[in-house]
Amino acid sequence: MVQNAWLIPLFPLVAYLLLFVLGRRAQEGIVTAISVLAALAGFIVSLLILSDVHANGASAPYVFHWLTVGQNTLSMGFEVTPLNAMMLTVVTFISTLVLLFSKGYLHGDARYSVFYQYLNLFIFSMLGLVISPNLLQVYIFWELVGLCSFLLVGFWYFKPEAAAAAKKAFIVTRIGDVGLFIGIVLIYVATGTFEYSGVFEAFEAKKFAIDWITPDHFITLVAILMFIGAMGKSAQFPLHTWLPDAMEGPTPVSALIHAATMVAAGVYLVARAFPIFEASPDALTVIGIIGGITAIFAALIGLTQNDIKRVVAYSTVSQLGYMVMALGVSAYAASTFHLMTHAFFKALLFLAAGSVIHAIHHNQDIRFMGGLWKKLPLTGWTFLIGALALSGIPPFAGFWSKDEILLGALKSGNTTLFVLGLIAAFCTAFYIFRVFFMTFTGEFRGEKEVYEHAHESGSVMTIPLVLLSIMAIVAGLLNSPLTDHAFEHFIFGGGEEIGKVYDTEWWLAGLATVVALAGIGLSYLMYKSKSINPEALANGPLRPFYQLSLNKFYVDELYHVAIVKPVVWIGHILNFIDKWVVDGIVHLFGEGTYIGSLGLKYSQNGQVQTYGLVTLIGALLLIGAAMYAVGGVK
Amino acid sequence: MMGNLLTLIVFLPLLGALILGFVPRSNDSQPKAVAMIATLLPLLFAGILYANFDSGQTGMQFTESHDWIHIAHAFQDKSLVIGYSLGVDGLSMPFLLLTAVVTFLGVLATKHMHRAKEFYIWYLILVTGLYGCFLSLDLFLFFLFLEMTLVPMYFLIGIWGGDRKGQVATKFLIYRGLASVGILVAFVALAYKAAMVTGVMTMDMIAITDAFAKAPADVITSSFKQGIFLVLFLAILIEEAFFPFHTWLPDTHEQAPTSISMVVGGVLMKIGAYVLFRIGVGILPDAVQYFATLIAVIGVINIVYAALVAMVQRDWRRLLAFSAISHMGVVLLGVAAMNQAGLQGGVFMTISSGLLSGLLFFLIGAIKERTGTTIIGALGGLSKPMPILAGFLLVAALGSLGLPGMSGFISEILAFMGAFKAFPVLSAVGTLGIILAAVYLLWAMQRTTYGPTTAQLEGLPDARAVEYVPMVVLVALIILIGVYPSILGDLVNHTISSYVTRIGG
Amino acid sequence: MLSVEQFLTLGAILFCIGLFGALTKRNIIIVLVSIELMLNAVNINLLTFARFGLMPSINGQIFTLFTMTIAAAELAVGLAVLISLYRNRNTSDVRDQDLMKW
Amino acid sequence: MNGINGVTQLAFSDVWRVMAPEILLVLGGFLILVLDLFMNKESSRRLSPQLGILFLIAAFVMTIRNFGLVSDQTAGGTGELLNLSNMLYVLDDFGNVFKLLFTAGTALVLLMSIDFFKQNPEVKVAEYTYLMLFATTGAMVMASSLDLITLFVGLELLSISSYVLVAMRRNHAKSAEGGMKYLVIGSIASAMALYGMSFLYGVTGQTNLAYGAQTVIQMWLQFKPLLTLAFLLMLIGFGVKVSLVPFHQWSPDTYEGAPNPVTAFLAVVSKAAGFALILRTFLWGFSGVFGDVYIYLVILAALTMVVGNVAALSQKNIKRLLAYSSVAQAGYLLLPLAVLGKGKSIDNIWLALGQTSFYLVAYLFMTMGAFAVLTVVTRQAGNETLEAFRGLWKRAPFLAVSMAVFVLSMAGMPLTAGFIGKFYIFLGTINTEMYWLGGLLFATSAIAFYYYFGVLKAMFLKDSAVQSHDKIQVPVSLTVTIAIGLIGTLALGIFPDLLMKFLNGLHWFGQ
Repeated sequence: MVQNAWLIPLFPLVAYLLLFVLGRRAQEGIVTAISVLAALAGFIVSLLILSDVHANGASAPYVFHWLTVGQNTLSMGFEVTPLNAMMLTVVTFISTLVLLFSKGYLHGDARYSVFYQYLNLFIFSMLGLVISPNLLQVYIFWELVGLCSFLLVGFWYFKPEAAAAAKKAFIVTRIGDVGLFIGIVLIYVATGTFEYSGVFEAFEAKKFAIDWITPDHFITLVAILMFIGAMGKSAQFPLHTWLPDAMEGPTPVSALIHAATMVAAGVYLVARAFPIFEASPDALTVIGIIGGITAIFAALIGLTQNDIKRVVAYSTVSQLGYMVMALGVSAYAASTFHLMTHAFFKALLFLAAGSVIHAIHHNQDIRFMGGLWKKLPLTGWTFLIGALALSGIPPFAGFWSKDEILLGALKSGNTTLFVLGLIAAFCTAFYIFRVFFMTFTGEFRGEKEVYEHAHESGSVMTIPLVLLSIMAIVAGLLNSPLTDHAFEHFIFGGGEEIGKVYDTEWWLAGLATVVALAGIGLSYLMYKSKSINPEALANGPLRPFYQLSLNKFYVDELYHVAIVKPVVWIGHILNFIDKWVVDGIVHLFGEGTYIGSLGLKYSQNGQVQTYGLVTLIGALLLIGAAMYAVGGVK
Repeated sequence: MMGNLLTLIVFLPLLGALILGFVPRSNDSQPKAVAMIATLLPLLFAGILYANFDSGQTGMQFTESHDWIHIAHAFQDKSLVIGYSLGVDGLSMPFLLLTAVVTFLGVLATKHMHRAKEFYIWYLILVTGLYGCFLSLDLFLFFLFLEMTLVPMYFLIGIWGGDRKGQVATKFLIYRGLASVGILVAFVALAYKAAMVTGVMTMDMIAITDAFAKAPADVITSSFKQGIFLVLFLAILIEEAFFPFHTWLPDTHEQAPTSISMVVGGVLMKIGAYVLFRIGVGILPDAVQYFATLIAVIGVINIVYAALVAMVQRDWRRLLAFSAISHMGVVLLGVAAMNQAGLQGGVFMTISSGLLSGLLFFLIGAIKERTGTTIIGALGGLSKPMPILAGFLLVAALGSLGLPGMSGFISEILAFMGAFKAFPVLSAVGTLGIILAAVYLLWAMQRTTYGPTTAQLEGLPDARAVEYVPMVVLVALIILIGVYPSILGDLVNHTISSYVTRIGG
Repeated sequence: MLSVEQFLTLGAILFCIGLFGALTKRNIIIVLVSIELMLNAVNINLLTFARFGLMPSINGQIFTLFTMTIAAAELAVGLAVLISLYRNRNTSDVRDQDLMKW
Repeated sequence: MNGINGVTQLAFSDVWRVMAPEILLVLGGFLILVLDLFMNKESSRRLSPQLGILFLIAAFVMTIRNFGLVSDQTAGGTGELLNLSNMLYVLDDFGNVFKLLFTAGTALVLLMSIDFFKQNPEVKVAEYTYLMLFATTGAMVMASSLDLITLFVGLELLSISSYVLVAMRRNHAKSAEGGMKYLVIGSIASAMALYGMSFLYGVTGQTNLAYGAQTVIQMWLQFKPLLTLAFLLMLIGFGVKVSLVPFHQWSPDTYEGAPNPVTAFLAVVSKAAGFALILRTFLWGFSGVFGDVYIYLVILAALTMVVGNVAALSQKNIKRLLAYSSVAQAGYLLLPLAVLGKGKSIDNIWLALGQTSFYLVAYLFMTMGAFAVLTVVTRQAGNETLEAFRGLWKRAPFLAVSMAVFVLSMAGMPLTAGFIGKFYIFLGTINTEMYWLGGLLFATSAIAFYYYFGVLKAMFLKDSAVQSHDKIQVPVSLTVTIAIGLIGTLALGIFPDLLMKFLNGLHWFGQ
């Protein structure tokens, strides 16, 4: 079965090409059918592969020659490992549902078919990235993923904010990509190959064809460079700014980006290339710290946002922080596990949010929502499940994975990270339920008639919600003590452990749960029972913190002043130099020659005796020089 | 039948020009037809050559050579024999194909204009010059064709150019005239030194290359090589429009008509790079290595400087000119590395930049034709009235900023794979260009096609049927190279490795 | 007995005077005469060398004869040109002859 | 024939063998003179030019025959140079080549003149014609005599005749003024050259260059200053004739004042004669010590190339423009001789002679053609500025294209004779490793693009200023001249071997 893995990315690609050929006027039904079927086929195949891998373990990569460079050859191909088998399944599963959901959400849009083209391309790129057997191919699909996010975020191109967000997404991630670019190029220079296997061996042996740096420093350098790439894609601080803005895109896209495709790529890369990072403790420390900071930082911002999607978006950033932190403390299994569970409940949350937004005519501000539980019960339930999973309340998926991460942080001795994680968990629980309460409970605060017309949308949108919420409930059990950590054993492919694994500490689980419940409780008091007045707090003692959080710690502004403006100014200055100095000198020469020419012209004054005089002077100079030269001046 | 295919390729356009000379001036459609045939046939022949080309071998193929001029006593009592000799090898084949494609599409891209007959006459003469440059195996012949491009360009800009045409045409003329001085000095000096080794005076590239390859150090001193290389390199900097000798390029692109911009950016500009590979790397490899750091530094300066300047341009055509300069900077970086990957990347980048410039200038020309402007600020929301053109513009921009799956990426990564081996730090600085490219290209592209559509841009016509040809062909090639680079790599691989083995790199 | 140097000096002086006259005099006739003077200075040189030179030979004197003839011819043409100038411009001043400049 | 000095008996056959072309021209000249006395005005006007051309052609043929003589002599004969009264006057291929140039050039000039006579009835055709013939004879003498005396006589014969020719148009102020200027500067120059010659004679004790050369070598160390002075004075004197900077200022005015055909004559024949003289004198008289004096030639050549081209940049009067361009050309023409100072072997000399001759031939074709076109265009427009050429492409495509070819050839663009000529000269500079000089040669040409393309711009880019869009009537004589120029320029540009092969086979100095 494994040798047919290439089919999985092929399906969406074929779908994409089909839609492309059909053109933008194609029937909505046909478009959806093609796409969903392709994704579904992919899902089925990946399930088969999953079982195959479960049975027979990983397989050697299948490669074919791509380009010859002198003696070396660059190759493309695919491979299947437990990790990417898992990823394939998750991605295809979520993609299928998102594609289905979009039918309802995008219904009637002029560029409906184009949207599906982009989505298919997006899925194809992500799958291609996942099954790549070498870093070059990873980078190629890595960039394609970025492209698709650019296209989809900027899907409503006529909205300036959308265009800006798309550009921002592409450029910020590209800054990270360049890090990755340098990283893999250096790896090639040092090891002469892009293949994972070859690279890992070289890093094992620490023998590099590079002389300007010691092996250990080289490993750290490369690891950090590659991690910068991951930071860009997985929106780690300080490259996180693009992700919330990416909310400008249609909600299904957000679901896809946040759950399965875009942001998962970063974490996946670090996980896939873990041996490289493992070889450098310093790099791991950096990763851990970055992850921790991101987790808490995003959580703090999430507390005060009013756009329902933005809150969820910041929760994504924070959860990604968790995963990265986990990798930083080499809790490999925990991280990948969280990657999976998070995919489910985050997709769920987004689609639920999308359903809400869809129901009340694309208003996203929770301050103008409320009491929607009566109108959208199903959405309400599913959102609640997602929220509980996110906050890490047992037995929901989030609980198990998050617990593992905290455990890893604690056991690895990074108490600070552990504490950060706990605080973040508290905030998470708080803000997600803040959203829940403000959206579904209390009185509706928008226009009346909107509320009247609000209703649960069709089955295409509800079915995905249901399926996802089921996953959000059960997925966690895969790696619970109850199932004897089946997931771990699977990920390790029966081989020796990657990273570190610890036995579950029940007291820790309890603590985490308590913290989460505390968060929920607080938000209940503030937004349901109103026994604490948020405004009072916001404008009272906590005002500075409130402002800080509300304005996302002014990171965007900082970047604008510190980076964007200066660069543009340099550009202007250089342009000025180019025009007036570089080209100026050229023109100076030209003008100079011409003026000289005029001089010669007007020295021609028509007086024959002047001519004679000039001739004489020339003659005398020549003769004088000559006489001086031959020393004949007797 | 292969016998004199190259001659046909070179001189068919000239023949076309001659025929046009007898077409009545009033007529307007005939000239275009003639020009199309006169550029299409060479394209076909080039295709035939490509089909029969044996990429497995290093040497020249399809060669034809006849003695042309005998100059007595040129070297001691020997006479210099200048040959009319043409040939193709792995290095020149890509350039040949590039020329064939771009020049043909250039004709297609030419809109109805006044004095059409003269336009095509000059255009065809220019095309002959271009083909000659890439196909001639004799340095004299090469120089002759190089000079031959000057006159037509002067008229093409001077008659059909923009508001500053006269000034810019002269600028172009003098700039490149001076560049060719350096080239000629270097060429003849090389020929004489080679003659001292072999005792036979010739300007045949191959002979000179071999002579230098096996020359004892006391006959051809390294200081001589370095001196000559510096002269040549200076000329290349001008030919190739590298900082600080680049100012003719933005002006030219700004003023020249669309099809000429395509040819300049697509082919004419690449002659310098070809010389750098063929003569610089081919004949004076150790000199190149000696100055590697200098070359790399200049390359990086160009990458970053041009990118930063491009960022603040108001006119699409100037922006594209600077982005081309920035891309060619990568070529210098790759060459400086003097290893397989670097050089191959250099060639890739040259070709890819040629194709992309061709495409971009065509698109901008098409937009100008409709909107009447190329000022980025004056455009906006074109996706609505002309989705097809906007889509192609998007593709072109992405290709140009090095998106994988298109020719730009593979060129960049190959060049950097080479460069990082030799100059880690410089290359790291050079990667800034990758980010900046994204910044200015996306900005310009979005500013043009995204956002709300202004009133006067509403309802403009989208791409015409004939316009699909250039766009589709170029995009197809760009993506083909990007997805399956071997199609280009296998051609150049052997020639390049023969160079690399010579320097033991 | 005069020495070679003295003859040569005389020649040189005459030559310079002639040159000076040719470049400064306003009247074309004088200019022509000055030019004659230069040529005759040369004649003195030639004769000196023919008589007192390192290897005296008759060639110098022959040369002188040719020079004189040519000088005469030159002067004749000069006057002819002068006449046609005068016809056209009614002046024989060199400084007025600047119809053609830059 | 023995004895260094004194008069020697000459068999007429010797004279005939050695100087047939010269004799022919002199006879022709006198014949026309005499006929003019007896014929009525009209027929004389009609006949004289034809006769002149006829005699020139005859001389041309005679010269071609002389090539045969030389090769017989070198191959079968005594092997020594064919000469009169030991080396006073020699017959070698160097002279022959130049004689071909002179006769052909003058013939073309007379061809152009036929139209000029029609336009200016006041010109005395017969005078004009035989003066041309005598001038050409003078040029020939300069090309092939080895004695200072004869060289000087030849020089003056040429100069004096040309003074008259310039001032030919009696009631034409500019013409007379040009003549006067040429005469004054020219005479001063002759005086200087003569002064120099006197010193050369003084040191060597003889006027013959062939024998003088040895003495120069012997005396060099002892009388270095004096000989250098002699060299320089002669260089200056000749330099004025070929208008090297800074001795060039007379030429723009004279060129402007002279009638077009005469200007062409000055630009081509007179200049070529000057170079013949320079080569003769310095390659024979100073061949032994050339290594010590060539640097002054280099300086003058560089100066001439730069100033000539730069001065032309701002020139709007087409005739003056061509004058400056011909100044620049003089600079190029001096290079082959100049670089000889660093030449290692005798082969360099042959190379240099080949270069000079080739370039002169190319120069002949393009200049003649250019002046022929110029004549037509300026007359139709009524002024001599660039404006006259505006929109010529529309009015007279043939003229425009031919002019374009000539101008491009002067600018040294490929596929024209001018390009090959420049490249040929360029080879010499690199061969002697004077790279900067070679660079300067082409760099100045690049600057020259500015004004040469200015002409093209006027013809092709601008629209006509002259309202009369009627076809220009081109007289037959001029059409022929233009055609010859066109064919020559292109033929030599595309198949240079036509001339190269011929030059290659020559026995320049009878060796």
